[in-house]
Amino acid sequence: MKFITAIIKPFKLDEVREGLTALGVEGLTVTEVKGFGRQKGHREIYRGAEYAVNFVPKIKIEVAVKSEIADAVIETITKKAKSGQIGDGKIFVVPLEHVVRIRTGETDADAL
Amino acid sequence: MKFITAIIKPFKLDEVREGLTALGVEGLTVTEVKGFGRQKGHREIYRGAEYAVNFVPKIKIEVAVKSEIADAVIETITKKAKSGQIGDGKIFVVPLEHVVRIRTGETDADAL
Amino acid sequence: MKFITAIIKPFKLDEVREGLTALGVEGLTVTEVKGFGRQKGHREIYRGAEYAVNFVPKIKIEVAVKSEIADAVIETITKKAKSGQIGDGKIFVVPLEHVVRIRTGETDADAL
Amino acid sequence: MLSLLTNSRLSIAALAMAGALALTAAIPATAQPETPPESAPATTETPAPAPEAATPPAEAAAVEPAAAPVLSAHAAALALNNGDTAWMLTSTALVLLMTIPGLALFYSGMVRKKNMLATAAQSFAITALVTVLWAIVGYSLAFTNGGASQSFIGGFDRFMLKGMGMDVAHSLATSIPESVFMTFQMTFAIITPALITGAFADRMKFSALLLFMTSWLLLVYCPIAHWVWGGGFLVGMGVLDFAGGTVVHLNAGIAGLVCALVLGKRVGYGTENMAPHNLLYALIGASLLWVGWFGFNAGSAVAANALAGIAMANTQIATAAAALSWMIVEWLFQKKPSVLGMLSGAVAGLVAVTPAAGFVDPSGALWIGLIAGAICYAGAVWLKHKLGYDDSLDAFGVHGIGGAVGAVLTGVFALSSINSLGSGAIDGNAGQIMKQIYGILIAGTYCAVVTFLILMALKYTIGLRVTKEEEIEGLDLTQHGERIH
Amino acid sequence: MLSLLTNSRLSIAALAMAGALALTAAIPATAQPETPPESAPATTETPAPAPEAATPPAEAAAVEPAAAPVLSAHAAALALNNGDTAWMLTSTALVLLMTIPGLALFYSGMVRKKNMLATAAQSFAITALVTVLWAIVGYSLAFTNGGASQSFIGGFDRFMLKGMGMDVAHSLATSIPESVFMTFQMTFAIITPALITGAFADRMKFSALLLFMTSWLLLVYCPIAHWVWGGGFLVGMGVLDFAGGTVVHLNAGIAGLVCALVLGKRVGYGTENMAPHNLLYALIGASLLWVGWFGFNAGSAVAANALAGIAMANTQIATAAAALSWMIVEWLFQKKPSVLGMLSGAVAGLVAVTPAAGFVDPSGALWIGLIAGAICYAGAVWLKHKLGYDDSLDAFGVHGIGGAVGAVLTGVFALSSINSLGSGAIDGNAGQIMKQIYGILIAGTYCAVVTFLILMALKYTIGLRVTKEEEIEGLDLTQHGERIH
Amino acid sequence: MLSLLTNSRLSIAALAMAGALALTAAIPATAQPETPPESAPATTETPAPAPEAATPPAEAAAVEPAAAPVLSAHAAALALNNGDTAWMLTSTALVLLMTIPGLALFYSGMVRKKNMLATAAQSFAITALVTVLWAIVGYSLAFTNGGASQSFIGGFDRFMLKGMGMDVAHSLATSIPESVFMTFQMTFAIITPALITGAFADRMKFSALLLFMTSWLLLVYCPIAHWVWGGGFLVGMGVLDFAGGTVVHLNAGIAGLVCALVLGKRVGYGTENMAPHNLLYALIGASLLWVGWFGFNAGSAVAANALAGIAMANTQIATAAAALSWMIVEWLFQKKPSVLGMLSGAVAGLVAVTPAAGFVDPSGALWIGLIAGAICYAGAVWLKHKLGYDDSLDAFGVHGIGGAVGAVLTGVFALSSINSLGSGAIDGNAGQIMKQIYGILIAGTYCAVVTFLILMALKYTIGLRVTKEEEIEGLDLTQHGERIH
Ligand SMILES: Nc1ncnc2c1ncn2[C@@H]1O[C@H](COP(=O)(O)OP(=O)(O)O)[C@@H](O)[C@H]1O
Ligand SMILES: Nc1ncnc2c1ncn2[C@@H]1O[C@H](COP(=O)(O)OP(=O)(O)O)[C@@H](O)[C@H]1O
Ligand SMILES: Nc1ncnc2c1ncn2[C@@H]1O[C@H](COP(=O)(O)OP(=O)(O)O)[C@@H](O)[C@H]1O
Repeated sequence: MKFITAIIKPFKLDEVREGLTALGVEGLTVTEVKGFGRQKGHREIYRGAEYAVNFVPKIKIEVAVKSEIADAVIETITKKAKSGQIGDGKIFVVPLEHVVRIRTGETDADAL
Repeated sequence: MKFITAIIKPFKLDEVREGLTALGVEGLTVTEVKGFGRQKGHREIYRGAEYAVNFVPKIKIEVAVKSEIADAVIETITKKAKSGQIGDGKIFVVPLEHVVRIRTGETDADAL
Repeated sequence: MKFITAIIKPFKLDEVREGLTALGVEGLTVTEVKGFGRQKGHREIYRGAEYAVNFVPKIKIEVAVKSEIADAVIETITKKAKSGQIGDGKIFVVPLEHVVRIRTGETDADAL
Repeated sequence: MLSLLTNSRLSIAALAMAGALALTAAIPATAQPETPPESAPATTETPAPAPEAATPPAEAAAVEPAAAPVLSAHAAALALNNGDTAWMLTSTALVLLMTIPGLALFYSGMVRKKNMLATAAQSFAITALVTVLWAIVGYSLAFTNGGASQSFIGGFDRFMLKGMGMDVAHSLATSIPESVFMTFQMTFAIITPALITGAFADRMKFSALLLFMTSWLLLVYCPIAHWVWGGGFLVGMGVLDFAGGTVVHLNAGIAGLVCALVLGKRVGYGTENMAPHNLLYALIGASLLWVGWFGFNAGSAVAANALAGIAMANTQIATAAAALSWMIVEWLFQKKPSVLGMLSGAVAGLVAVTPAAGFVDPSGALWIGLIAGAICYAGAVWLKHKLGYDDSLDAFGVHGIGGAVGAVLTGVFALSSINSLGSGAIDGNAGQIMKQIYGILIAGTYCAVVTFLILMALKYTIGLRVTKEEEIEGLDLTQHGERIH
Repeated sequence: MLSLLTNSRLSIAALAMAGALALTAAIPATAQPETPPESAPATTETPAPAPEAATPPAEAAAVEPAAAPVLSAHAAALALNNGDTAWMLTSTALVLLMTIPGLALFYSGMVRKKNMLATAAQSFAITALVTVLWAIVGYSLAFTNGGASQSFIGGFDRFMLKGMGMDVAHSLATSIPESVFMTFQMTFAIITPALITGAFADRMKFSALLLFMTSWLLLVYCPIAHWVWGGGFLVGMGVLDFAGGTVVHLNAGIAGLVCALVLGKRVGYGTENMAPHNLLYALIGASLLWVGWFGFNAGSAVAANALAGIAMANTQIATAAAALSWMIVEWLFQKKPSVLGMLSGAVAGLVAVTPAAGFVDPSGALWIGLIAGAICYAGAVWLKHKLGYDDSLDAFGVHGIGGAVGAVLTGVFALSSINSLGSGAIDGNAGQIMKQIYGILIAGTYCAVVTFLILMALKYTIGLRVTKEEEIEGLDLTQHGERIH
Repeated sequence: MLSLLTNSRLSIAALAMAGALALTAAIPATAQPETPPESAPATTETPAPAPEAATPPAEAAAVEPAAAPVLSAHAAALALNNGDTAWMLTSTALVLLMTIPGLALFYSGMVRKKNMLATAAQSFAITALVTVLWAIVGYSLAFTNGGASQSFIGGFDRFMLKGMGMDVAHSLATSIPESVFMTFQMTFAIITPALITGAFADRMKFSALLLFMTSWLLLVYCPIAHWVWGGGFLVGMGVLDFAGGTVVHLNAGIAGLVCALVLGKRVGYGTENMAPHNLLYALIGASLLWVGWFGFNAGSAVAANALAGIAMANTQIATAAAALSWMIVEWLFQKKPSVLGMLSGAVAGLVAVTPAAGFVDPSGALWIGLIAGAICYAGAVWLKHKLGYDDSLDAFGVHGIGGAVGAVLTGVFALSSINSLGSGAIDGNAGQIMKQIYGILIAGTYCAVVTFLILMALKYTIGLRVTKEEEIEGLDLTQHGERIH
């Protein structure tokens, strides 16, 4: 199994979620995060005090999937989250050893 | 060592934290997240404009533990976070290579 | 490649980010989290109802790096995030299998 | 009575019985019907120094012959004083400001995020609901002459406000148009039920709320307002209540306590974190309550004169004293002076000075504030936890207890040099204290009994409370389909 | 006309043409110049019961001989009535409160977080801008005598407010100083453009906003205010508009619709989640609009008398009825009574009762509220989605439609027993309804045409709309360099 | 002096010395005791056009014989004018609204989230504290006759407000009850110390704040109020200050500067992000300040007459002009017109027009606004960063500088046609400017010196500042045990 973390632009969330649902992914978890990268932030000025805000609002999607569909998942995210503009984000994949569904106690593939 | 991520219902947080403390876990990190899964969201209507909100508020607990107690930790979370209702959440376990405690520079098991 | 997660004190964020940039790290992702650990929380009282808040505001930094610079990154974070006071936080390292840059489709080291 | 009411273990049956008894006792004591409503506190003013006070009656008398044929028993010809009218128009706006957005924010800031909109919406919906009820029949029941039943309730002379012509005044206030008097009184009828919502915050169904408030306004508020202001039996007994300590605050507080007892505790009470989500809203709310209360208390002089002036000064002083008093007591007991404490103290002071504002002098007001701040602290922080009822936002702790304290202290500090209509213990009239207590008992008992009956009727028909799931999800989403993002 | 205007598919050219025609038609109908502005509703009061109404003119007459030489044609000697002045000073403060922070919050609470500051700032900036424009030339154009062009526009007698001395009054209101009259009217001139901003929320450039509002105030608001209040041709036609239903609300609503059509929809409209970020702000805003509207409507009596009193009572009753009406209709159709619905209903009621407040009795007000709540619900929830224009915060749906409904219903419910200057269909004068519709058509057409021309001029010069990227990033950051954290 | 004060590198010793010298110099210049407080600006009105102005004194005289024996030297028999009283009751509510919730929100919106409650609570606590102090002794010190020391300070005739009977007025305002005058002045005494809190936001201990404000009110505010309004020596010198530009704003601004210098910078100043957390609160606050200021300035006519009217008009115009002026200057220099800039400009305009409101005509007000907006922009944005003190929320930059600018410009634009008591440079009396500067110097110096001494006394006893850890954790939690969730 794989634990896939994707950082994407906030307004792409719905598209990505729909793409993944279409693939058969039944669950995912979303976090509001702030990203630092090539995409520039903005400046705010308050009575002459200037603040450079280097961080840009991003959405982090975490989704655990069976290894078989990991590639399809990555591809779908890549396709759906792409705007072609700087700041589109990244996908990170780590190996996932074990999964439990709390309600039923099911584990691993059954729990996804 | 294992890095355990659990998605649970918000009102179960205190119970889970107490259960883990009882097990000897000395630290954990909590994030407010939004979950998408079997549990349905809700609809909001504003002057006729209807919005389906598919995401449900969840809490993510991240806790790094020695491999020895990983199973106990998973079991405790499962027990404490269970309400038996849809949406109770999942536990994900990934291998953890290395840990550092910033204050002291201690590493790995010493740092937990 | 390594996926490094660091929990630090909020006011150390800028220093850490600058340190990492100096090392050549080009991107990272930041989340506001709440930590539970040795550092104590606070109490709030509202008309006699007392609430012990055990969680302390923390910042989580996630950064994916090439294995070569992982140690330097860990060292830099340790140095920059240290205040010497309880609650300075932890660094967790997990193996990273795969990375994709959404905008370009580049993968792994190219994507970092 | 008060201590009885606060005892959550008191059986409801006993409560109802006590109420019934007190009521029966009260009836003979009030068998003087047809008393004209001349001595209602709202009209009182030291006659000497106010030159305009002399003129209007004269003019009124002069005008009356022509207008008399069409006037209802409660009405009089309008002897317009533009200054008084200006102040009463303003006061009406100020009292409305107390409920929306004042009270709406005060309460909304104290609940959890998931209930903030719904809590504020309760005050807003009550404003709309009571306005319509008041225009249709509420004003008529409270403020017109009920003929044979005048001691207990008014009549239907102003059903749909008919007959409220452009040249008519209420006989309680002949220098302002009756339309202004009616609307001013309407704002009091609005805030009273809205105050109750603090007691059952986070758990009543919105539909039940609307029905409860409709019944409560007509069956509890209108009669009690009539007894005290409309020429009913409490006026004749010499109870002093300048701006509505009993009609508004004690009444709302007792009703709140009964609601808290009948509805039961919030899910998770005592175990879950129910910390106020955003006390800054509560601070805005308390501030607007404070400012708006100038309309409430100084407006109750129904004139722009020295009585209004002293009522405003007293309001300001008692409020400030109570805020400091609560703050200091809390600082001593809890080690920190909380912001919510200052706000609560201020509101406690406002409540307690309400019956006294036009009867005491500034040092009386100072004492009333200092005492009320400390006692209401005990009510909201100690008594509630001691007895274990869940009066969520302390409607009883602040308005019930504060109202009772204020009523009693009015009996202590009233001075005839301020207002010829009332003198209290420090003025040599110790008997006034008993009259005040008697007023509390009668109004409180009646309110408790009827409130209880209304709640029971609703509980066993449409139900009062949301389901546990709805309560956990929050009233914003479940009752209104909206939320704060 | 109204239905034409709401049709987004109507070609703009047709619209302009219709407007031009209606205008041409209107001109001959108003060829009675030099009509003294005696019958403007704002001054109307039942003369008999107000004793002070008799005195001032007498005094005024006595003083006039000396002061007369320097008085402009629109002015009169001041016959100060302190009570009236007190109320008008207060009313001015109340109407200012409606715009800042009232409207600012009402609108700000309904947009997405990224536009909240910018939305509130539009009301604030308009307040500053219009104040200065009004002092320089706006007041003069609207309220002085234009001589030969008096039917259409005032003159320059009060350019920079010169001549507005300490002993001068406007002839529409001789019991208050002209400075008070001018400032009171200024607050109306402020809120009208601010209302329009709801229609194009989230997408206009701040610089374009300032230029648009400057032009609109001088080219649309000032003339129409002059026609209705300043002695222009609509006064002579017998159109009843107590406090500005046509001048303020219909006018702002139509302008809003034109803006929504010209600017086009928000990026993501219909696909993205545009849920209001924090309706608690909207609730504060709606509450302050309600409270402040007492100054707007009761202040339009320009005196503290029975007319002000009935206007206040009517305002309160219609507003409450409309809030309940919208709530009930929504409950039926959408299964839940939303908080935003109650607020919207209340505002719809306030709008609809504005032209009627000093002409109808409380049961008329009740009907107006009930009808307006339901119709505006249809306007904001059904019509808009049906026709597909993006009137973001329903400036047209609530103010345009509510203003039209109120104008027509004033023609239905006006009673000469309330105000000798007007009687409607239920009073046996069915013809009044047509006059009201005529007023709507003329003002609405003129407004639509000129608003359209101004927008076109700006669109092809400096541009009206922010770029798509700016719109996505939000107006707070892109227009003002700030945001809510 | 002003420039000296703004120089943070000026040694404190020099400052103290300069103050002492100026004071010594001032004493001989004021050796005319027993001057009756007849010429205080607050009472000024053009006598001719106000018919009621003539009557009251007559009545007063007629009543006085009977009442005279018990009247204190500062008092007079009440010659009640209901209209004036209505307006002053309203004005009092409006000025209270300025502090709570106005100023509380204005400041709270500009700090970081962790200090929002504590910042708002400072205004709230000061309201309570000053109310009690004012009732006990503050009013008496400022507004009664001090006998031999009358030039410098009042006496104890109204200790605990005793003797403030129902038929008594202050001789400065005989048409309203003394209770109203006292409470109106109380609201000024409340807002002045509250303004200072902007200078040391985020770092003073709550306990130190209470002690500092107690001392400051009695040792700085009461004397200066007495000099300007209570019949003290500055009245006799012909300094024009209509509504308290010097007593309130300059005074608070200078005190704020001294506080900022003595307390030092916030931890992290210049390196950490200290962006305002929620400027929407600041916008609500600034809006309420604007609305409430009508009570402050027009209320300072202490009557509902043409003077009040022109003061209101001028207030509105200057405020708007200053908002635009700041906005434009910022747009030029920073490329964007910030919302905080508009708000700040508006407040700067309000401050600057305060001394001028009842002395200038609308074009004077326009100029005052335009100039004040630009200069205060320089003060808050440029001077502060240039000199390096941390006046967190620009109490000095806006109130100190704006107060000084307004005082000087009053000397430029005052017209005797507006108010017979004052004429400025454009009226041919260039000498007035020097008088105004003299007033600034004396009040500013006294304020600076005594504020410094109070701070030093507290610093070396209980300490002024929270610990660094507490500052980092935030005042909400550390001072009050609460927070916004
Ligand atoms: N090495 C990294 N580790 C963690 N997050 C990263 C890393 N690099 C980029 N990100 C995340 O991806 C987002 C987009 O990256 P950015 O460099 O701005 O543009 P792009 O994805 O188009 O190259 C960043 O805002 C950050 O949240
Ligand atoms: N494959 C997944 N990857 C990441 N998070 C998941 C996944 N499946 C479920 N979740 C998280 O678990 C939560 C609960 O899942 P849900 O399907 O609603 O109920 P249950 O846990 O009872 O099966 C979701 O809201 C989501 O946050
Ligand atoms: N085992 C753990 N797993 C996950 N997060 C942890 C763990 N231990 C500590 N943390 C995080 O590190 C933070 C700091 O830990 P704490 O014990 O307070 O101080 P220190 O880092 O100085 O030992 C905690 O608030 C928590 O967020």
